[in-house]
Amino acid sequence: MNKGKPKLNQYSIETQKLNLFYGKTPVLKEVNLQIKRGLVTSIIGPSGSGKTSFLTVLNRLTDLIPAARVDGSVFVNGENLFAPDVDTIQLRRRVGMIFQKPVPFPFSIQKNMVLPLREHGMKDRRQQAERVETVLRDVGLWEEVKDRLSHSAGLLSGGQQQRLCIARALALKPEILLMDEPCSALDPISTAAIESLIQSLKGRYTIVIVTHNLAQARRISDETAFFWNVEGIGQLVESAPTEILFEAPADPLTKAYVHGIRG
Amino acid sequence: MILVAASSNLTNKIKQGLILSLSIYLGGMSFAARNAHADPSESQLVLTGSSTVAPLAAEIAHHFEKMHRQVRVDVQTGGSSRGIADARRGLADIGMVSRHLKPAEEHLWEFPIAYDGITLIVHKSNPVDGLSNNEVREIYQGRINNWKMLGGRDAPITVVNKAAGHSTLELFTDYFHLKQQEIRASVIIGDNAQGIKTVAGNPDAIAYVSIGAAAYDSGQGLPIKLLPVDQVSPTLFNLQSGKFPILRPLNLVTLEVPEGWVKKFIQFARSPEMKSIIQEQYFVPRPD
Amino acid sequence: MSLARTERMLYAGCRLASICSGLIVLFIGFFLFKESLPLLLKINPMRFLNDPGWHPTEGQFGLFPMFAGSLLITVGAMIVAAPLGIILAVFCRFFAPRKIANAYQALLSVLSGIPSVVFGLWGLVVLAPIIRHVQPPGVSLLAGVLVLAVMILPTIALSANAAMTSVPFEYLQGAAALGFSKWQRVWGVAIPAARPGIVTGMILGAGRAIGETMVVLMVCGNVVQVPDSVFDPVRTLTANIALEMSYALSDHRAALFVSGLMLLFVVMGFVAISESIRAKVIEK
Amino acid sequence: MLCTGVAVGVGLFFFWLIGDIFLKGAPGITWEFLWDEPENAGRKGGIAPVLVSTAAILLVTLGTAVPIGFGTAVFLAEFSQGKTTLGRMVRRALDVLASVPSIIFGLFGNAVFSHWMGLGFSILSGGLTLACMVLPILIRTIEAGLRAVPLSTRLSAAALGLSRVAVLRDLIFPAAVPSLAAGLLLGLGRALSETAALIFTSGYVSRMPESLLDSGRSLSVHIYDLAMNVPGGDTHAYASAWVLIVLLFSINGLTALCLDHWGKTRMRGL
Repeated sequence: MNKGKPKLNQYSIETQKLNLFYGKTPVLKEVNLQIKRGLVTSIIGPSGSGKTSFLTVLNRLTDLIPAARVDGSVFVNGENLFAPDVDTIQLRRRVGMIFQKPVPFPFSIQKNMVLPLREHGMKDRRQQAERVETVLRDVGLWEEVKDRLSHSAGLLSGGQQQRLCIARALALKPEILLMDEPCSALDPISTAAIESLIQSLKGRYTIVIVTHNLAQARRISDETAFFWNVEGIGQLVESAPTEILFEAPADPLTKAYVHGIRG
Repeated sequence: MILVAASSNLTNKIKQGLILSLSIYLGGMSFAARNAHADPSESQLVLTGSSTVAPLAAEIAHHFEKMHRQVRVDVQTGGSSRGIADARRGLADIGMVSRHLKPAEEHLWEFPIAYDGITLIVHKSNPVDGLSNNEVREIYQGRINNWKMLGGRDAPITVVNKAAGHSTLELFTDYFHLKQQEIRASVIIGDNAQGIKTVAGNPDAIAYVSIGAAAYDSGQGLPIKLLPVDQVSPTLFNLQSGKFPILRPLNLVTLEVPEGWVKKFIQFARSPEMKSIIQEQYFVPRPD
Repeated sequence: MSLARTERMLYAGCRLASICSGLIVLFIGFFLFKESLPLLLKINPMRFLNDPGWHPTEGQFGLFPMFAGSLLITVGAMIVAAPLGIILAVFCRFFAPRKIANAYQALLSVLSGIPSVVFGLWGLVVLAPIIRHVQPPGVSLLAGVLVLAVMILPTIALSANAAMTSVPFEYLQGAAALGFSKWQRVWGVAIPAARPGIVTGMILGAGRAIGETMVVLMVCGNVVQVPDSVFDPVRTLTANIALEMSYALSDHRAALFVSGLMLLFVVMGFVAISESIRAKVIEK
Repeated sequence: MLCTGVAVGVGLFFFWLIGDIFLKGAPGITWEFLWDEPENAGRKGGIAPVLVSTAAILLVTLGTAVPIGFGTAVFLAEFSQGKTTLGRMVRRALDVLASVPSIIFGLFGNAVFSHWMGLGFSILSGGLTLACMVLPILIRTIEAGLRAVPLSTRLSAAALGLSRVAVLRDLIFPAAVPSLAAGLLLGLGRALSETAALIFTSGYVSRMPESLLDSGRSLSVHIYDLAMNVPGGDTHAYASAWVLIVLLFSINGLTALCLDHWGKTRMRGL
């Protein structure tokens, strides 16, 4: 992985003819998508159009699903994701992921934050504490939790838990952050907090966010990709800068969807 | 047969592997470490076999251990056949056998330590005081099945028989000319003690057991009664004089010529000092 | 890279452990067979059923009376325990106030934890003398059936209760809406709906009964015979092994392993039946 | 009415049974009984060597079964997820093993450990035999505990780039500790109640064992021997049964506590 700095191009992630199967069932077909560095890209589309599956390919969480099989190619920062010498652990450090439901580990806030750091080789306690404080400030959680870092993370509210999960991922200094409907389990106030957090992260990270909420996609993203379910198989219909996709989509299907006619 | 040979070859290999890994595992166990003296067989004697000999052997072992603190003697019952088998296979250092060796067993070394008789026992409250040999036969064949037929109470007879493999059973059937197949029993027992316990707990039961065991327990106050056989009472005197009809030796057997502790133990068991202990157990010491 | 090695070692260790635990059952089968083989090769296997008696030292290997004993005891225990178990479950589920039902279930689970040797002790010291007053010798098929029934009753009652608890409430509500009385709701709706669970519990109990050794060894008298009445003593396959194993030699020993194999087959049969029931339920 | 009648009848019967053992056993329980060696075939004296042998047998049992059982449970729950052929076969084999009667384990132990390996009638033979017997229940309980860690936790741990070893060590094992304890206690209870498998593997010498290769009489075998083979042994048989049952009840209570605690921590975690 460290054989010289890879050449940075405009795209953070690039997929070519990406197909995904669960056993024999195809889930994604021929997805060609380019995701630009430092921008927020949202992925929209109806249920079953393979949005979440697409995200899990990008950090190879598909490896954990025994029957999943990928073909086609995916490049992250120009490197082939499925090359034989890829260290998935390093990969996942660089490509963070946030899930629909916040998943704090069943121990203290402190340990939630520190465990991944320690695993990635940061053993020094002072360094750890610094990093934890920085990212907790980034997600706006520091003031709320600084006095109770040793409390169980399970006691936080849903919104706080989700921000903790984001902080946990940010602590590893990822380059890319994948978010799978991060607000769908949250109340409007928490949602607003997360949205402004995403806005503040823009530029520093490449963010890919799956959302059901078209208004949200419009509010926060620079680029939008639209997936559709064709006979049970997810396909990319089109991708474009958000404004264009919503105002002047190329595909009639997109137009119908964003105007709420179908789906 | 080829299959069998091949499998035994394979099993030997598995066996070696298992034993190896097991011994490594054992090495790690602190409990075993406690016992890390050079050669355990030097200081442990295992006696298995006849349930008749076992109490006596245990008592002798007790005294033997007092004299030789470094030796531990374990006594386990299981019948004379097991005594023979374990001695043969080396599972026991000494087998206990309460009968003469059979022709097929004569490669073993036999050391009688005492003599014992077999008699019939009934509950103390049973009015019947004696049975002819024929009556015993018919009771065990199921032809006499009520004590009334023998002048006792009107109650069905609970016939207690020994499980196959016990020499007491063989001697009993030989003496009364019974075939094992024709015995109609109500309860099958293993040890002598179990027979005594069954009779003590059941006023209508009859069993045949070692005189030593029965007399000992009767002396302890258990409600059992020893019946004469062929009108000869099971007294020590009758046993010693050889008058009592069902007599047998109590043997210690070994596979090899006894050496070391085994030899010392057998000599000790046969020494004159053990006579009183043998008599305490209601067995008959060897004539001098 | 060292992390990957740790993972590989962990994987290899766990794999090895599971191969070990998987092999045990094969080992058991193999060894039972291996120890039986000398005798199986020597005599016609049908003789285990046809020989007139069990005199292994005299070359007679009739296991049939023991086989019958095992089956009779199991069937008898089921006849006593199954209705009682179902009734107890119905009581706990439908008739008892909640607190009493909970206490009763606690009592049942306490009983299911009592070791069989203690049941045997009780049967030998308390029950057998009572039976002897009715009809000697006391240690008998009946004693075995009763003690075993007590022993498996908690298993049956608890699993029947669990099965009835999982009957959807809507069924009972629906039946009530149709004007069914409580009895009709219980016997007509709840029990049929819970039948697979009840039957599985019964098979579990039967498996436990046929495999039980200590109780039958202690209270059944151990006479090798097909009994004429419930007051006759019997010997089961399990008791036969326990009684004679410690001193059995050569052919005799092999014959005991044959009876072990026989027992294993019977129990496997039970497992297969309960599996097929479970499979059917899942299919539905 | 029928139901209530039967329930009351059966309940009374059960109380009679339990009461019989407790009332007849309790008077025999003294410090001397627990401290002394048995005398006169167990009619007099105590059960100290029996307790020591029992403990030693259980130690061997758990010492053997826990590593193998834990490894198997981890394999089944974490590495195979029941989807590999090996995983399926092992699970199947364990289901069968769980239904094998204990006397068969006795035969097996006698043939393999006592004779084939030449361990004779010893605590080691008995303990290893029981280890085979308690494996299924141990594995099932531990596996259930491991599986109770939700997929979402595993996925998000993986997404943070935690290695499998780290996930197991930091997330899954801690969460499975109560179930491990519960499995251990269940296995302990099963092993403690077992008699038939021990009679001809660990034998019944009632003396203080000095090594694992000595024969040792377990508490349950002691009860059996006193009840069956010792005229006048009933009093001490009852007292020993009392001890055994009290031990088992304590173990069951602890198991319930473990599972209860487990339930609570799970809930708190989410």
